Amino acid sequence: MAEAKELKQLFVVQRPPYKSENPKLALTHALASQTAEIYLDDGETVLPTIAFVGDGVLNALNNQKSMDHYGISSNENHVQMTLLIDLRVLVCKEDLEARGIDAGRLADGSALGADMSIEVVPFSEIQKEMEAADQLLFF
Amino acid sequence: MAEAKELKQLFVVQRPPYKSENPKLALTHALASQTAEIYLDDGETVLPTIAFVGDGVLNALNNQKSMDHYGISSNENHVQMTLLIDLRVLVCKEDLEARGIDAGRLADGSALGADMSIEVVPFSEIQKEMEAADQLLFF
Amino acid sequence: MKLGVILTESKRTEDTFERLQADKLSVVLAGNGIYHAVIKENGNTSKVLDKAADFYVLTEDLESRGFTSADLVDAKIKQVNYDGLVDLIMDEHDKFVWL
Amino acid sequence: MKLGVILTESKRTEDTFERLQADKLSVVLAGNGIYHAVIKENGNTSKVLDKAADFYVLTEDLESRGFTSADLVDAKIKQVNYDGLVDLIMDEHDKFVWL
Amino acid sequence: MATLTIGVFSSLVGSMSLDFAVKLAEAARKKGHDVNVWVSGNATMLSKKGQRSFKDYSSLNKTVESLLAEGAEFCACEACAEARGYKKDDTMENWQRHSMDWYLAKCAKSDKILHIGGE
Amino acid sequence: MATLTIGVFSSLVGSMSLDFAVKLAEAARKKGHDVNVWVSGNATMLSKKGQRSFKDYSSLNKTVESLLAEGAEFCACEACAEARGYKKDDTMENWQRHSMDWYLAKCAKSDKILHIGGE
Repeated sequence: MAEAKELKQLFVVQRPPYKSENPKLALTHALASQTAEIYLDDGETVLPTIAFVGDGVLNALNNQKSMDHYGISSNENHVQMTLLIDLRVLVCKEDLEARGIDAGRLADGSALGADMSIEVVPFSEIQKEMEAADQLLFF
Repeated sequence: MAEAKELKQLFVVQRPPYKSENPKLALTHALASQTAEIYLDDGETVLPTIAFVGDGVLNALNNQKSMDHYGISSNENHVQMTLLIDLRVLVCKEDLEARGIDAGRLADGSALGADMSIEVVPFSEIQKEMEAADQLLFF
Repeated sequence: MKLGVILTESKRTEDTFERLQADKLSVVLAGNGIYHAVIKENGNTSKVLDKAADFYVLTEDLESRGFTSADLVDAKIKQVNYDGLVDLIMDEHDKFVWL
Repeated sequence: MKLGVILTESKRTEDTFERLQADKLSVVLAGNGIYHAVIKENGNTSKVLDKAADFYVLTEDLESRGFTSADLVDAKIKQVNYDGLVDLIMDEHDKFVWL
Repeated sequence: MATLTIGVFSSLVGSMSLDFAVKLAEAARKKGHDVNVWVSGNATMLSKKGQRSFKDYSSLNKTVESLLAEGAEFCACEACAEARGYKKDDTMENWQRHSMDWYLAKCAKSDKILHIGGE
Repeated sequence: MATLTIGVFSSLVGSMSLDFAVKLAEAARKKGHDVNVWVSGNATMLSKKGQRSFKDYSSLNKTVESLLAEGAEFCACEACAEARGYKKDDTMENWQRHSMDWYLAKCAKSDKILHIGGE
């Protein structure tokens, strides 16, 4: 029996949505963790957590109408799907506040049936996650 | 006999070299003005002028070793070729000074046999060129 | 000259914009430029809005990013869609640049 | 943690870098990040260099942009090439990030 | 009605500069203007044949095809395309491929231009 | 010796992120490390077959080919490739094409990773 081994990855998203594809790729790559096992040994898993910092917090807003205007799924929708598969999504509290954005404006996972919600946390918490993570990916 | 008509285009380059291809494309497009006549009527010509402002002035430095390290022709070389075909190349004086760059560090067209040299001019001069140009392209 | 400027970055990385002069100047906030129209950083409106100019925000990009007209930080910012932008470019200005 | 950071922008557009903490922190200035190592804007060295960290500049990128070791604004900045960068990543730090 | 030439240099799938250019071209065409679009640098990607539609990506082919059918001209920078491995066969139907002089000349022939640089 | 996995997401011909990734992979390989390279987003462009060399552009194919010959693994994001119109036939020889889970798993199996995001 192989040893159970969970590898923790922290995806730090620091750029605003849509200009570059990067923030969305962070979310689609996180979603792909569901099927990574086919390339891993028995008992091995990867567990990504998403942290939005700086202008990256703008990806987590609700009410994004990119599908209506451009025919592109919104980053809001991808945040909801990430919550739906029970991955943690952190949003930096200071960066939200600096931009005058109320936490009530954030994407709501429960609309898709997710049990998880976005966690608004101070940067110090995200720093701790960076230290705890086995691997660190800045998008 | 068609009326001689010269269209003035000002290419304003405001970004540093290499990160994006844009500054080099400004120079290659300027060089292409030499052959634009095949698409124009008799007597019509396009005359681009290049102006480097902001971080764009960094494109005009000499001694760029991108060919040695990456096998890519340097933007310095393209500036020299632009001078060689007698196009004006302006560099913003204030932006050079703000970065502590001496005008002696700029690309030297005469090394390729160009009669023209880079003109270091105040921003007000570039503003005038923007007004005088028929068309304005920011790279 | 009558100049139109399209700003698409949330943080400008150069100061060309501040120095630009025109007899008539219009600024269209599009792409991530729309954040200048809706976000106050630490309570301050964006310096972009200090420029003496007519300000527009592209509706499609405003709404794609989760904002509406109710979020505009200054009443002087007018909404424009692609249709209106065509008229701004074709009829109302001599030159239009994408900064 | 022992953290290495690669900075490739001449103007940072976010403040993650300033807040990052690590027991050992190394900063590699590559791409247009090399300008932090050679340009004083209005006589001031880049704030990036204020960070308590070991600083490196990637030789290939320094020279591609027309600068040499003679231009470095601070003696604490060490030159490193791709060969040396591999050792920084593989042997000397736990994690390495591209900001 | 007048002629608008749009040049797009930056980006591609995933960024929105190409979306912007195509939507602006469409809006201009609807108002009866003539439209030319030049793609250079990374934007050359717009000319690639066979792009598959995904909900996660902007999919501009259909709009480009109807603009072409209505007489809009789309042209890709030939050197930029070749450098990216896009041969003539890789190019969408009815697109042109020329050197950069085509763009300068189209600008010269147009009432208004919008050059989209950026990153 | 250890394993390094590099993920490249940004840019392509003309920007230097891909050059950086390929040169770093080459340097790591010379030191005896195993190397995996994942390209996603716009960097998928690196996998396109038939890129022509111009002095004005970085030309990375030859280096990638010798790295592949030495056992380095290169893999392109399948959805990203299809969205850009790169079919299987468009892909350079010896490249892999997989979904994003490949990258996460390769990271998990590696001693060190470098994820190159940026714009």
